Amino acid sequence: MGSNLTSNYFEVTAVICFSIGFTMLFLNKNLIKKVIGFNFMDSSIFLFLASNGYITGRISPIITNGSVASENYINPIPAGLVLTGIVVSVSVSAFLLALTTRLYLRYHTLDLDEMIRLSRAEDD
Amino acid sequence: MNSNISLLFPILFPMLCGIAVGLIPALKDEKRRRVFVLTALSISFLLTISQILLPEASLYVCTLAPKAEISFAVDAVTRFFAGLIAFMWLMSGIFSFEYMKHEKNHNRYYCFYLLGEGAMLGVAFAANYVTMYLCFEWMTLMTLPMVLHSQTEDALKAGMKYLLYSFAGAFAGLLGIPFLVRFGTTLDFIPGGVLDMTLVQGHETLLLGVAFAVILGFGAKAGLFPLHAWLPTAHPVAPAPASAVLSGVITKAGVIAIIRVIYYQFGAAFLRGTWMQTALLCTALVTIFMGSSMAYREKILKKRLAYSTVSQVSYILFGLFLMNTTAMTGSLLHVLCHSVVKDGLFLCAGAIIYKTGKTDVEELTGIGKEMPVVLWCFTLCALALIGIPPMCGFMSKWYLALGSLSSSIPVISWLGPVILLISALLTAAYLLPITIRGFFPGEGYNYSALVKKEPNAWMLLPLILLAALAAFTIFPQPFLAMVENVTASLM
Amino acid sequence: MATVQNFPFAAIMLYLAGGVTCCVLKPKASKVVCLLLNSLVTVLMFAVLLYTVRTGESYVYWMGHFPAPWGNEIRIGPLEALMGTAFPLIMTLTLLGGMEHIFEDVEPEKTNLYFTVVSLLMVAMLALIFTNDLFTAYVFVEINTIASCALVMLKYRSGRALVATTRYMMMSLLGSGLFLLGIVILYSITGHLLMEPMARKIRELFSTGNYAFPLTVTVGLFAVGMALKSALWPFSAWLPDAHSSATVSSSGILSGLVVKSYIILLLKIFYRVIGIDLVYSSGITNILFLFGFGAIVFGSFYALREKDIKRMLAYSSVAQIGYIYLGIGIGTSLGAKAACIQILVHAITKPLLFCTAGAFMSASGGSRRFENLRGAGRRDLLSGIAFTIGALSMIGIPLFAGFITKLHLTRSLFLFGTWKFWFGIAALVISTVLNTLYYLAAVSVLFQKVPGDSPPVERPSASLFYRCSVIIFSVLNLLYGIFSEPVTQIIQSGLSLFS
Amino acid sequence: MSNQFLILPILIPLISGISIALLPFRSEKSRNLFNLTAVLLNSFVILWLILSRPAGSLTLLYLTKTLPFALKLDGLGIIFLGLIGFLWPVSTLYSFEYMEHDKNQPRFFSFYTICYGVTAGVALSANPITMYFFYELLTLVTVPLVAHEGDRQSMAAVRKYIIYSMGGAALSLTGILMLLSHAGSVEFVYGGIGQLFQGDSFLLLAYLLTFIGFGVKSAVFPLHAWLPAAGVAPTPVTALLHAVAVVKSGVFAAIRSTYYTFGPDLLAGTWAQQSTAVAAAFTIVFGSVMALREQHLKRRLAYSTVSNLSYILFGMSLMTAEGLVAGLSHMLFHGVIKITLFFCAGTVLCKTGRAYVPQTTGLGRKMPVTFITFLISGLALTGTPLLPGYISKMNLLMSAALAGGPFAMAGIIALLLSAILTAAYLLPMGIRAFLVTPEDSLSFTEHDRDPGWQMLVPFTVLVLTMLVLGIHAEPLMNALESLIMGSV
Repeated sequence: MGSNLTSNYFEVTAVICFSIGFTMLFLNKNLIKKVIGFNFMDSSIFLFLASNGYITGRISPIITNGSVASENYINPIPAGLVLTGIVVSVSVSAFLLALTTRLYLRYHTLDLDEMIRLSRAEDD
Repeated sequence: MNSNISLLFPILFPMLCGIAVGLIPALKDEKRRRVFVLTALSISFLLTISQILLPEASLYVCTLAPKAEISFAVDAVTRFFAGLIAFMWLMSGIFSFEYMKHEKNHNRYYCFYLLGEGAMLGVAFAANYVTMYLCFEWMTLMTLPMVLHSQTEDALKAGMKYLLYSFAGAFAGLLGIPFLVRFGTTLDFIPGGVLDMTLVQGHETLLLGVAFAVILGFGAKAGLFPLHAWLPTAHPVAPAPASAVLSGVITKAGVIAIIRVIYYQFGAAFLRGTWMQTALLCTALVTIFMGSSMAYREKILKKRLAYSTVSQVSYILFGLFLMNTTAMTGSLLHVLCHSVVKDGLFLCAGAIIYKTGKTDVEELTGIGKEMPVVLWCFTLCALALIGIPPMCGFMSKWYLALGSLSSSIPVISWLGPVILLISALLTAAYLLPITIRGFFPGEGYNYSALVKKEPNAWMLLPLILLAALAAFTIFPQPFLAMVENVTASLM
Repeated sequence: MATVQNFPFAAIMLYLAGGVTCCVLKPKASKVVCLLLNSLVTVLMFAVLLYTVRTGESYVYWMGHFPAPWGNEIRIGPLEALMGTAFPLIMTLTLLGGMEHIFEDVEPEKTNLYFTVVSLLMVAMLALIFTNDLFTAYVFVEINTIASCALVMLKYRSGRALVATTRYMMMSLLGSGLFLLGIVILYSITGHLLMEPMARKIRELFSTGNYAFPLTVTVGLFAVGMALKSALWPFSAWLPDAHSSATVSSSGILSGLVVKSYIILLLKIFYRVIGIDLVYSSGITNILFLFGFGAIVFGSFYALREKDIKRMLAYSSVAQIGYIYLGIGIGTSLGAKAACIQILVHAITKPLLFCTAGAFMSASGGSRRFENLRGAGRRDLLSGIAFTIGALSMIGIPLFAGFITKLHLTRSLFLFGTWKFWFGIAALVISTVLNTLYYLAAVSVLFQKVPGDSPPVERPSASLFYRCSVIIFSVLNLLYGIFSEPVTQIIQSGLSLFS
Repeated sequence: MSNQFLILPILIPLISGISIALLPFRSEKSRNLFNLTAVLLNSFVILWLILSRPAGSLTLLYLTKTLPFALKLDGLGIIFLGLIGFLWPVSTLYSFEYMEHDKNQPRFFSFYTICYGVTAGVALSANPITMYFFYELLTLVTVPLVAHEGDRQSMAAVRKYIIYSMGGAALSLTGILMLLSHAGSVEFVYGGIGQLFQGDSFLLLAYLLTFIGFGVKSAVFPLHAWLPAAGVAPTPVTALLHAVAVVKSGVFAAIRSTYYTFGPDLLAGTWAQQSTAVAAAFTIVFGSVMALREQHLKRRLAYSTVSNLSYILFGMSLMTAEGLVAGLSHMLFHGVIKITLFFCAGTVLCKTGRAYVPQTTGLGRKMPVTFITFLISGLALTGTPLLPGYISKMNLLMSAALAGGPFAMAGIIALLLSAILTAAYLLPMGIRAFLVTPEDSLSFTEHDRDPGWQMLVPFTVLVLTMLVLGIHAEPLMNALESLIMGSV
């Protein structure tokens, strides 16, 4: 168990960051902190994904001096996936922030529980 | 066994007259009603006597359901009991004309009185278990209004107690039918029993238990120990002629049922010598002793007589449970003696209450001076009940003691006569003081305020007749012959 | 390659085009475009259904010309085709049912955006049903989340809808985060993203026995992720607010379809990626069974205490989702079949109940509380009868759709002796009793004779759209209750071809 | 005679029930007339069907490939149909006068008549699933009848009624499906569906679940609480539904599942039979004891129904043909007797507003016909000879004695105990009513008198049937015998 931890340290850091982001998103009351937590969680996964593609001793997959043999390049697919992942998380964060501003304009608070109480009172 | 329709007449005739008395407005008038009831009672008496004297006859009426036929027949037991029933009904009927003047709604009383007689005769004439059970239940329902007659709160309570106890007894009796259907061949009454021994093989204890329950159930009507509590409360509450009939005759319905169950259904051979017989004998003895001791302590005259009924009927049951001829003769004789005597005693009590309104035994000092004839009849009947030689009680107790001694049951054979003797002494203790205080009031009694309160002829006639009959054993031959043909057919 | 085979891909593309055109058109025109589009896709997918049932096997469709390990592909079998037809059909009917409410609730000039969001939602759901690639599944899961949150949010000037949307968004982001983590771990182990090659790799690993722990973790991640998104009981705090504060048709769509698309994806992952036997041995199904049981008990219990008709229906959705997971959790193919039947039955019944609830609200002054809805059933007789049919089907009276689920679920429960048998029986008894209590209470309130208004006070929502949608829904309910045999056959063959 | 007509006894009441609610009748009288003619027509159709006895089963539709929805008229169905066919018109006539000044009558009478069709459906169903369908529909149709008053008390009663019935229904469905997963053919056939091997504990558990499910409606001990609570409903409802139709359909379903699905030879001697026998025997005594303690008249009769239903269940649990015949005879007789008792209680309640037993002392003088009927039916229920109760009780005792075994003995003792208790809680009241104690006579008002003809006719009809059944029950018993034996 010990040896795995030290050898693939990329994955370990990624999972730790993921859990931090997850708890921030889950437990925080403040909406902005929740959005930050979400972004932190997503970027940690992309770190995990990108580090998967890295093969030591090889160069980035940009053809420089015309050699197309795949042995001397690292695996480009995870990088491609990370791109789509980033697009998705950006659009979601944009949507969340728009919601937060609309709610702030209406309830003048960023605390989710406060908002719930106010909206319930307003409704009955 | 020719089946003739006339068998139904003694049962249906009194019922129809009862309904007529109850419903026809014309009979509201005192005089016309008295004539109608008298004729009804005497005709039913004659009809019953006519049916009894005919040779063996049976009549199938209808089937309620598979295995549940209604049929009547005349056999030795019917001959013995039916006549007694009709005669007793006639006697207290005659007495009641005068007595009812102090009571209200006479028509309702006479209606249920006659209906009760019909049902009672039904029990005597029944030819199978189901018919007997049917008449047994309807007899309870018909006699209930007589107990409820005065409509006071405690009459109501006593009536309900009477109803529930006799229904409990009847339902215990109902328990016999399914087991007899399973283990026996038929539900009809066949002397010697109907049990099919091959079927009974492994189930003796179960069947004995059932028989015990059934006998205790029917014993309820006869005031046998566990279910006797209703008798001392219900009988005194009814008007005197009704309680005379209740005590004297209706308890005998229980006796008929027990005879039928022991000798005509389960069979004496099957029951003799078993643990169940000893158990039954013990209950009978307990009831005898307990009845007399309670009667001795009781202050109200009619309650005292009711307790004495409890103990006297157990004399009869004790004889039946012994299951040998001499004991059987003794118990049947005691049936006759007890009916006659207890009727007489209750009618005397009725006459005393009717004339003087005194119900308590202490109040009866010097009654003999005011009503000498009534108290003389009371004394004669009392002597018969105690068992002084010339009177009928002596002979039946004599046969009972002989039967018990000759039976080979270990303890009971000698314990039985001892208890009979003690109970006879107790009977003397609770009956004779009334006569003594009645005739010899002692010095405190002022003879100047003495006024003759003799009841009129209608009341005196049955009293005198019954008192005379109480000595029937002086010429025992006809009665012994009657008892003889019953015991011959059974043993 | 019959022409029918590329209808599914065409359907997704059509919806995309429809979504784009709707946001430029005026509301009236976008309504027409959206309805036409939906009915067209229903017809196309029905053709695909007939094709797959006739051939009896599921085919793979390459998008772009690259073969398996590189190119992206979708896979369509009888079960996917059945779901593919059912989803647009129910979408059309729900839109028809709630049309007035859409034009009332959403801002006047923004209603065309509503139809854009609806089309995007359909794109995401169809993609989830057909996709054969895990990462594409993730992308469309995210699109699905955004579109469904938009659906909830589009309630004009209602603060409550906004708050509900945020809570809904937060919770489902948690779910998709876990889902993505699961995909990434699987990718790092197997090196593939397409389901078939990944499944082959996993079977080798499973036979050799190494990577056992990471595999169970990924199964757990997928299950919890999807449970979060499909509001299984412990994670269902957001559903009542979201489904009750949205407009009538969107709450119908949300509880009827959106929640089900995630469950179908989960089933596909269990069957196709990880292999159903590994899933059963990993024990995750027992946990799902317990969560399902909890959902049924607590969902029905809360619904019983609810005073507001839409929240009551939302809580009853929580309970019905519990039924689906109970089916999956039983751990036999019979159980999975019962789960799929429940997906369809609930999809038919719940939108009907929401649309009729909307009609009652408009018939009694827009209030949602039961005491103001008294006698609404009398005022609007058609929706009253439709609501009663929906309620009877939910209770599970024979001849109605609900009974078919109960029938198959009870049959699949007969693993005598295991604790699941007793829990299952208890769940059935409790849910029947509680369902009857709160649905009959609702029906009796709706049909109560209110002394005040003998003639129908409010003009009942007499629009043609609403009437025919409610009638078609009720007839569909009764038909499914009586002739459920062919559909069960399709589900059975679909499940066998699933892996 | 083709068996298409089997659907009629279900359709006629259904259509007429709905039309009663919807058609605008000129007056109450014309609606009552329509209702009575519809019910009578349906009874004649039933009579005609019983006489012509169509063979074979009519399959309406296929729920799933192996589960048809079918109707069939066999021996047991005839008995139950005969009972409801005879009693429904009588009670509809009775309810016209009872519901005279009630506000929402159309709703009451429409559901009342629909219920007739659904109960006929229970009797006619040919396989467990169809019977289950009508059984559950019966609960739903009776809910508005029980909740007719609409006050808080009847709402609580309805809630309890729903909880018990629906819970029971779910259990019985599980039992039936467990059975069907094992058995091949689905049709009811006397002696049980074939190829079920003895003592398989899975099937015994299935039987127990169905028994509990149907036990709810037949008010076995732990599941009986809803019946007395449903006493708050108007008397025609409690009389017909909770003394005859609903509870009898529970018992009918239990008999169907014991004798016609699982089969007595599978169950005889197993722990399943023993548990049913114990439950039935205990309820017999429990019901009578509770009835004796209860002072409210209708609740007392409800508890007595609880105990009498277990008479039938006890007969059934003997697993012998005689036991079944005895149970069914009690089902018929109890139906007739109990409905009369409820009618008398209802008349007293509706005419004089007295609901408690102590208040009725001396009332017999003012309402002689009602209280004579009450006394006669009380005697019949206690089992006095010459009245029907005696015959079924005697048969039950005989079949129990023949079956033998410790549980049968316990049953016999329970039956006798309960007979005494029945006497204790019915007869004193009947007799006290005729004895006017002084202080009671002044508490009567002028309108304490006998009801109108619409109530008296049912009384006389029912008393006459009782007397006829009591005196001459032999043809009926033989008919029961032949019907059960599967000659049909």
